[in-house]
Amino acid sequence: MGHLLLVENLVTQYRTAGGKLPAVQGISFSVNKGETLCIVGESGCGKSATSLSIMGLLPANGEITGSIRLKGDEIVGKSEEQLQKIRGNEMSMIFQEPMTALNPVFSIGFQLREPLMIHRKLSKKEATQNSIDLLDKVGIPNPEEKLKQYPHELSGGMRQRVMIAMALACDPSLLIADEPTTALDVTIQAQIIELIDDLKEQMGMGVVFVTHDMGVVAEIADRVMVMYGGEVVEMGDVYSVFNSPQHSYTKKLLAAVPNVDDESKFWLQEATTDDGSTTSS
Amino acid sequence: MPSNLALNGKNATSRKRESNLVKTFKRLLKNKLAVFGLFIIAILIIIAVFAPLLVSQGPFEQNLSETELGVGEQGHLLGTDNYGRDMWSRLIYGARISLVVGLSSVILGLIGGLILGLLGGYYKKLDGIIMRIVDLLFAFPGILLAMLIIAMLGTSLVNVIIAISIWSIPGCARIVRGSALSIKKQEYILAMKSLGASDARIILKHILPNCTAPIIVFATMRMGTAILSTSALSFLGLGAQPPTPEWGAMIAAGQDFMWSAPHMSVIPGVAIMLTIFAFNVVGDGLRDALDPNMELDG
Amino acid sequence: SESSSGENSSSEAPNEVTYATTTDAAGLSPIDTNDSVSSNVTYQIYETLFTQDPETLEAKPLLAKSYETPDDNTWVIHLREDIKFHDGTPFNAKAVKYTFEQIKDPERAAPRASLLEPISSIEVRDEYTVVLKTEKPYGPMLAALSHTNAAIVSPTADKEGDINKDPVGTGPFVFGEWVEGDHITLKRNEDYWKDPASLEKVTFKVVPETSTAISMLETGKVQFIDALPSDQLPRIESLKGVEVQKSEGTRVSYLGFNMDKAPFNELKFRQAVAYGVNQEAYVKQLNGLGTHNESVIGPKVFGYNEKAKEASYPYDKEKASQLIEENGYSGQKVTLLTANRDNYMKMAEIVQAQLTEIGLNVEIETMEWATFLETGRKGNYEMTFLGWSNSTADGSELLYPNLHSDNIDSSNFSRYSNDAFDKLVEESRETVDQEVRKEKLHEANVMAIKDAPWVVMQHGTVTAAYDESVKGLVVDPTGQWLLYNVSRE
Amino acid sequence: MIGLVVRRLFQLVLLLLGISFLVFMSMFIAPGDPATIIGGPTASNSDLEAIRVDLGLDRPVLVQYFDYLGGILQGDFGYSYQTGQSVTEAILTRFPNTIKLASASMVVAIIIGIIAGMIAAIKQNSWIDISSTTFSLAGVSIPNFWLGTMLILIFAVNLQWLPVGGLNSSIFTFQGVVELILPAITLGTASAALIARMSRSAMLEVIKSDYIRTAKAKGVKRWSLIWIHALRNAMIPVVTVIGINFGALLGGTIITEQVFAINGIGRLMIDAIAARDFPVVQGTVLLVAAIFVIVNLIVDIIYALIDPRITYN
Amino acid sequence: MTDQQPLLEVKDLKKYFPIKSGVLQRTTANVKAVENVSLQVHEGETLGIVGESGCGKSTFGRSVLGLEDITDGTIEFRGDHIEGLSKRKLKEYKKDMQMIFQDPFASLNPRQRIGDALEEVFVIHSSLSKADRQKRVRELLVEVGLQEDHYNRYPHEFSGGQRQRIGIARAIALNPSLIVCDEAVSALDVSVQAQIIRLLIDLQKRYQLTYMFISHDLGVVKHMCDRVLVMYLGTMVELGSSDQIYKNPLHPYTRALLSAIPRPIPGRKKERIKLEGDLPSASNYPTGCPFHTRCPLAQEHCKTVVPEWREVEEGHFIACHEV
Ligand SMILES: Nc1ncnc2c1ncn2[C@@H]1O[C@H](COP(=O)(O)OP(=O)(O)OP(=O)(O)O)[C@@H](O)[C@H]1O
Ligand SMILES: Nc1ncnc2c1ncn2[C@@H]1O[C@H](COP(=O)(O)OP(=O)(O)OP(=O)(O)O)[C@@H](O)[C@H]1O
Ligand SMILES: [Mg+2]
Ligand SMILES: [Mg+2]
Ligand code: NI
Repeated sequence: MGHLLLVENLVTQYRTAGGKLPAVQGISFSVNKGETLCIVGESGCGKSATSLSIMGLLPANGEITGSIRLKGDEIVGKSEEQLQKIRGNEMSMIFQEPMTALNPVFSIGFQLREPLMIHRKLSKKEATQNSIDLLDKVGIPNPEEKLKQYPHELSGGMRQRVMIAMALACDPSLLIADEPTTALDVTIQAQIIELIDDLKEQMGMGVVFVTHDMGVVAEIADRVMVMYGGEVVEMGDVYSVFNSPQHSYTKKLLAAVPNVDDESKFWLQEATTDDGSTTSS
Repeated sequence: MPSNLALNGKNATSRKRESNLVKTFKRLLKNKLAVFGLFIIAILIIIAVFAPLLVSQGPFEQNLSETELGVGEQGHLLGTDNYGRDMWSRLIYGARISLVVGLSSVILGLIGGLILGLLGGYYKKLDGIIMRIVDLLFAFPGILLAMLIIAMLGTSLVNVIIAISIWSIPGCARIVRGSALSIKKQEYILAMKSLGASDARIILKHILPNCTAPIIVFATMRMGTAILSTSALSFLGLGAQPPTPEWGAMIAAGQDFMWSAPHMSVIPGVAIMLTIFAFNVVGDGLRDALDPNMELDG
Repeated sequence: SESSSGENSSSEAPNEVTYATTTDAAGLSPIDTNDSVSSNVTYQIYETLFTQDPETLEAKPLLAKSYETPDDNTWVIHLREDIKFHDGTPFNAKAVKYTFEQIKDPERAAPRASLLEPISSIEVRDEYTVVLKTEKPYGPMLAALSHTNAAIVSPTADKEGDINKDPVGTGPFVFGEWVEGDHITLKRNEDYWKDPASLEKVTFKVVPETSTAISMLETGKVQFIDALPSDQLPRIESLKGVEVQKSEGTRVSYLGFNMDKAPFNELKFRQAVAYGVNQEAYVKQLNGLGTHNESVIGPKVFGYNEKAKEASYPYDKEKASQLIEENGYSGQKVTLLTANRDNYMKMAEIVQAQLTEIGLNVEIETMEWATFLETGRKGNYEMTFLGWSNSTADGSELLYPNLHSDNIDSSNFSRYSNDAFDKLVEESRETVDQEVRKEKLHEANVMAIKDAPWVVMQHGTVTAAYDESVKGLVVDPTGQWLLYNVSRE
Repeated sequence: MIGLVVRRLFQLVLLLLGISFLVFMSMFIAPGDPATIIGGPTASNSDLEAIRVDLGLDRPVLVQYFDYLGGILQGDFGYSYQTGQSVTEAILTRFPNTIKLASASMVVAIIIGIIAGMIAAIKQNSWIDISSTTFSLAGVSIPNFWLGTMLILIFAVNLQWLPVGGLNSSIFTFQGVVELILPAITLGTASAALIARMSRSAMLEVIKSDYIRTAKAKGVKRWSLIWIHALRNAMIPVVTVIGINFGALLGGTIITEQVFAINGIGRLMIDAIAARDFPVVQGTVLLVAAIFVIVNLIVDIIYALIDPRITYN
Repeated sequence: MTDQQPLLEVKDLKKYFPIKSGVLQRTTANVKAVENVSLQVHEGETLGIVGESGCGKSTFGRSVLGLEDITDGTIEFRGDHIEGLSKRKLKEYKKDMQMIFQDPFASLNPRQRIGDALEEVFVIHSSLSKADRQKRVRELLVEVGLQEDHYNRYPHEFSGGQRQRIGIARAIALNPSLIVCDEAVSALDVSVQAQIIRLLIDLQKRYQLTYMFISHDLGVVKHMCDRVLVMYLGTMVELGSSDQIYKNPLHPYTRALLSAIPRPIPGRKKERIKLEGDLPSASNYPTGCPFHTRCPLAQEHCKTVVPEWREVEEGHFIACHEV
C-alpha cells in the first residue's frame, strides 16, 4: 500500500506476422512518491514496452495482462475517456524518438500549451506564459521565438527538450521518461536531471527513468531495476546494485561502462575478453 | 479457415522467406470485407466469361411486344428494356465491356498520372512545367478531347479507353504529386540519398510505395466514374455502339424511362456500384495489407 | 432579370403564360434565324403577309389584304393600311420591300434566303401595294410568304438597331426582355391592329431537360410545353390538371439510302429493305405520337393523295428475305449512320434488329448532330435516318430540297437523282394553279415511293401539354402555335 | 510565397495561350462545321458559303487565330456565331450562377465528405464505416442526371419543399439558398464521396503515427485528437482532391445545370461545343482554365499553410 | 601526418536556414546552424564532434556528405570538390561516405522490411547476386547484434536501440572510407554499445576507415576518438587530440562540458561548472565571441571581437581571448 505505482505480473505481447512476441514477461515493481526508479537493460529488452504499457499507449498490435495501479487505481482495462483524464496530468511520458513524436504541422507553442489548457484549464495567454517558463527550465534559448517554430526546424536535442517540457507541464504525479536525455549534451542533461530531481523533491513526483547511461543512473536513481529479455533480473537500491551487482548481466553491464576518468582505451583492451553475445528476445 | 490462418502464421516464423506478394495476399485474405470484394470480382469475371451459358435470350434479341417488363415478369429475371430485350442478358454481356473499359482505362490513366505526379513531386525543376501540363489536361474540355480523338483515331473501344485514360491522368498526377511532395521531406529519403541511391530508385522504391494509400483510393473510385463516362462518350458516337450492352450506355438509355421502367437505369447502376464496391473494399484491404503498421488480428 | 421565381410560382395570376423550351432562341430576327425555337418567339412578335390556317393549312391574307396574279410571274399584293410596327414605324410596301431585299441580300447571309430565291424583283407600286416578279412561275409563293422567316420587320428598327436582340414587328406581342440562356418575356401589344391579346405577359423559359419541364408543369411553374417526347408521354398524361393535345403534323421521318454507293443504288436492295422494315412495330413504340404511312408526302402536306399508298412496299418479311437471298445480299454488311437525337436512336435499334432478321448484317454508327450533318452532307454514309419538318406544309418544299438532284451535296442527303422526278418537282414549283400542282406532286411522290431512296418510318404528331387553365391553344401541323387567341381561366 | 503567386500568374498566361491554341486547333480538326449548324439541313451550299464569309471562317486557320488573339489583347473575346452576342457578355451573365453552384456543391462536398470520412476512419470496419463506404460508392455510381431528377421528383414534386429548378434569387436571400440545395447536393455528391474516401484513408495513416500517441499521452481529448491533431495532417491529400474536384465541378456543372434549368457556364460551353460556336467555346474554356489554375494555386498555398515543412522558393 | 593529403578538407563552411514567418512566408531571419567551420580529417582517424545540442553538429555532418545545400564554403573529399560533382561521380563518392542518422526511425522507410532496406545498399552499389546479398545482410545483422530472423520485420517492430543498429549496419555495409556517425550509439545499452564500438574500431583497423563521431557521450568520445572538435553555436571553439581535450581542456565551454559528465558512482557529489547567463540561439546570433553571454571569463571585448582560431600547442586549437 501507499505505492504511487504498483505493477504486478505485467505481460506485454506484440502480435506480429511471426506470431506473438512477448516483450515483457510478467514483471512486477513499484514506485513510491518522490522516488526515482531507473530501468536499465539491454536494448530491446522491453523497457519501452513497459513504459508504454503503463501509459496505456501500446500500438494496436500490443496487448497487456496483469495489473498496473496508479495511486491504487487500476489502469489496465480503463476506457480511453478515463485514461484521457489521467494522461498528461497524473502521469505523463517522454518518448524515445523525438523526431516522430512531435506533430509536424503544429507549432511548438501549440503543442506545449495543450496539456496546460486541457488539464489546468488555463487561458491561451496564461498557457503561453507557462510554456515559455517551461522551455526556459529545460534550457532552450529564446523560448518566445521557439514557440513559433515547427518541430522540423529544431535540432534533435531541442525536440527532446520540448518533449520533456510537455511532459512536465502539469506537474504529474508520475513521470515516465524513456531515454529522455540521450539526445542531449551533458550540460543540458545535467540541467534536465536537476529539474526532474527538483520536481521529485518538491512535488513528490514519482519517476520511472529509462536510460542506458550508467552515469545518469548513478546520479538520479533511488532504485534500479535491471531488465533482460523481458524479465526483471535484478532490482534494488542504487548503491547496492552498483556496488554489489548480483546478476551476471548486471555485472557485465557495469563492467562495460566507459569511464572518462579512466586513462586506457577501454574497448580495445576488452575486445578479446568478451564474447559480446547479445541476443534479444 | 481459422486453423489455416494459424498455420500460415507458423510458416512465417520459419526462416523461409515468402515473397512480399504472397505475404500481402495472405494479409489481404484476413480482411473479411476484402475477401467479400474479391468474391464479387471473381463472380463478375466468371459471369463475363461464361455469359453465353448463363442466358436464355441473347442480349440483342428484341421483342417489341414484351417491352419494359419489370423485374421477374414473364420469366425475365431482371425484366426487359424498352425494346423487349432481356436485361439480365444485357447486364452480363455488358460486364465484359464495362470491366475491360473500367479497368484498362484506370490502369492506363494511373500510369500516366504516376509518371507525371512522381516526377513533378520529386523534381522541383520539373514541377512547374508538369503541373502546368496537368492543368492543361484538366482545363481542356473532355468532350472536345473526345471529339479530337474521334477525328484523329476514329471510333472504337480502344479509343474510348484512351479518352478515359487521358481524363484520369491529371487527377491522379495531382494526388501523387501532393503525397510525393510531403514524402520527399522525410528523413528516410535523405538517408537513401546519402546511400547514393539513384533518383529512379528513390522515386520508385521509396516514394511510390508510401503514396499507395491515396492512389488506391483514387483508382478504385475512378473505376466507377470511368464506366459512367462511357455513356457520355457513346453520346458523341465514340465507344460501344448500340445495341451493344454497356453499363454506362444502359443507364443513359434508361434515363428516359425513369417513370415507366425505373429498373432500366437502376439495374446497371447497381451493377456499377457493386463492381466499384468490390474494387474499393479490395483496395482498402490492399492498402491495409501493404501497410506495415496494420493491426494484425490475433 | 425577371423578378424572382418565387413569385412566379404563384403565377395562378391569369393573363400570363410561361412556356418551357429546351433550348434558347438563337435570335429574335426572322431574317437571321432559322431554328424552330426562334420562330416560336418571332411568330408572336412579327407577322407575315399571309398565314396558313392552322387546320387546313390554306394560305389566308394577314398583313396582306388581297393579292392578284396578272400573269404567272407577277404577284401584286395589296397591303392592309394603318398598321404600325411596335416602334411606331408605319407598315407599308417599303417595309415589305426592305424586308424581302434583306432576306435576299447575300451580305446578310440570311439562312432562309432560299425561300424567296425565285423572286427576281420587288417593286413598290404605291404606299400599300407591292409587286413581286419571278423569272419562272413560283407555285409555292403563298406558302413561302406565310413562312415565319418571311415575316416583315420594321426597317427603322433594323437599320438603327439589332432586331436580333431587340425585335420590332407588327404582331400581338411586343418584346419585353431576353436574358440569354434563361428566358425571354413578351408583353401584350396594347396598340395591336386587331383586338389586343388576352394574355398580358408571355415567358419563354429555357428548361433544357424535358423531365424537369414536366416537373415544372406539374408544380405549376410553367403552364405549357410542346414537342413532347414519346417516352415521357405516359408520365405527362398521368398528371392531374394537365391537358395533352395531339394532332397529325407535317414532319416526316425516314430511312435514307446513299444512292451513290453499292448496293444502295440497286433498287432490289432498297426494295428488300423497304419490305423488311416494319414501321408499324416502330410506331407502336411511340405511345401514339406518330402515324404509319409510307407516303413521302404526308397526309398533312399539300400534294398528298391517299392513292400514294398503292405504290409503297408494305412490311413483308418473306418477300424481303427472298429479295435478299435472290440478289445475293445475304450477310451484306451495312452501316447505319444515326444522329444522336430525336427518335433516331430508337429507329436505328429497331430497324437494325428487323434488318438482321432478313439476313443483313447491320451495324449502327452514332454521331452527334454537328458531325452527323457534315458527314451526311458529304455523303460519307450508307444508310441513315433523317426527318423533315415541313414548315410551309407544301409538298414542293419537301421534295425539292430533299430529293431534287440540284441539291445533291447539300440538302439532298440521299443523293437521289431522277430526271423524270426532277421535272415533276420543277413543274410543281413553277405552276401557279394549285390543282395542277397537287397532281404533279402526287406523281412525283409515287415515283419517289417506288424508287425508294427513302423508306418512310413515320409521319409526326404535333403535341402540347398545358395547364388546364390555358384555353384556346392550337398547335398547327407544322408544330407552330400562336398565343394571340390564348387566354387563362 | 509572393514569388509563387507571381510566377503562377505568369504561367497562367502561358497556359491560357496554350489552351486557346489547342482549343482553336481542335475545333478545326474536329468534324462539324458551324455554318452547317446555323444553316441547318435545309441550307443550300451558297447559303452556307455566305454564312462562312459572314463569320470569317473562309480565312486560313492561323489568320483567324491571330485575329482572335489580337482581339483578346484589346479585351474583345469575340462574338457568338450562333447569337451574335458578345462572348464576354454571354459569360458574365452566366458566370455568377455557375460559381454559386460550384461553390455550394464544394461546401456540401467538403463538409459531408470530411465528416463521413473521418468518422469512418475512427470507427474503422464498424457498421458506420461500411455504410459510409457504401454511401460513397453509391455517390460515384449514381449519374448526376439520375440523382438530380430523383431529387426533383421527391423534394420538389412530391413533397413540394424545394423549387424544381432555376437560380434566380440572390444567394444572400433565403430563397436563394433554398434554390441551391438540390443542385448543390446533386453536383456535390460524387465529390463528397471521393473526399470521404480520401479522408478516411489519410486519417487511417495518420492515426497510427507517433505524434498522435504523444497527443494521447498529453491527455488530449478524443475530439480534438481527431479533429485537430489528426485532421490537419490528414488534410494534405484531401486538399489535393478538393482542388482537383473544384476543377472537375466547374467542368461538370453541365448536367446539373441542365437538369435544374440553371443558366450557367457549363451549359453555355456544351451548347457551344455542340454548335461549334468557336468563340464561345474559347471564352468558356479559358475562363474555366483560369479558375482552375487559381483554385490550384490556392490549394498549393494551403498546402504550405497546413504543412510547414512544405515551402516554395 | 600533416604532409599527407587529407581525406576530407572543409573550408569556411556555412549553413544558414531561413526562418519564414507570416502567411506570405517571407524570410525574416536566418538560423546560423554552421558558421565558418574549417578542418581537415585524415584517413584512418576518428574525429569526435561534441557540443551543445542544437549547435549544428548534425547539420555539419550532413553538409559534409553533400546532403545539404550549403550556404558557403568548400568541401573537398580526396582533393575533389564535392559541391560541384556530376551525379555519377557523386554516386561513387557516396559509396565511400556514409552516414548513421541521429534518428534511426525517421531514417528508415516505414514500408520496407529491414532486410530489404539493407539489401538495397548492395543493389545500389555492388553487383552481388541476390543470394549473396541476402547472405551479406544476414551477416551484417549478426555483426551489429541483431538476429537473422529480424530480416523480415518492419522498422516499427523494433526497439529504439535495435533500429539504431540497423542504421549502423546500413552504413558499414559497403566498407566506406568515411562514416559520419550522428549519435550512432546513444540509444544502446552499454554492453551492446561496447560491442558496436568494438565493431567500428575493428573495421577501422581493417579498412583504414575514417569516422566523424558526433556524440553527447563524452565517455565514448574519449575512448573512441583520436581528435575531438568542440562546437558551440555553429562555430568551432576547441579542437585537439583526445588527450589534449580531456586532460587539458582550455576553452571555458569545454571545461563546463567535461565537468558535467555524470560519473557512474552513485552518491558522488558533482562539482560541475554551472553556466550562467542568457542562452543565445542560432537565430539570434551574439556578436563577438558566441560564448560570451555565458562565459565565466567574459570580458568587455569578448562582446565585440570575434576570437581568433589559434593553435596553443601542437595540434591543439582554440577560439578564446582569455586563455
Ligand atoms: N530544416 C531546418 N530549418 C530551420 N532550422 C533548422 C533546420 N534544421 C536544423 N535547424 C536549426 O539548426 C541548428 C542546428 O541543428 P542541428 O540539427 O545541426 O543540431 P545538432 O548539433 O545536431 O543538435 P542535437 O545534438 O540536438 O542533435 C538548430 O538551431 C536547429 O534548430
Ligand atoms: N510494434 C512492435 N511490434 C512487434 N514487436 C515489437 C514492437 N515494438 C517493439 N517490439 C519488440 O519488442 C521488444 C521490446 O521492445 P522495447 O521497445 O520495449 O525495447 P527497449 O527495451 O525499449 O529497447 P531500446 O532500449 O532499444 O529502446 C523488442 O524485441 C522489439 O523488437
Ligand atoms: Mg526503447
Ligand atoms: Mg543532431
Ligand atoms: Ni596529420
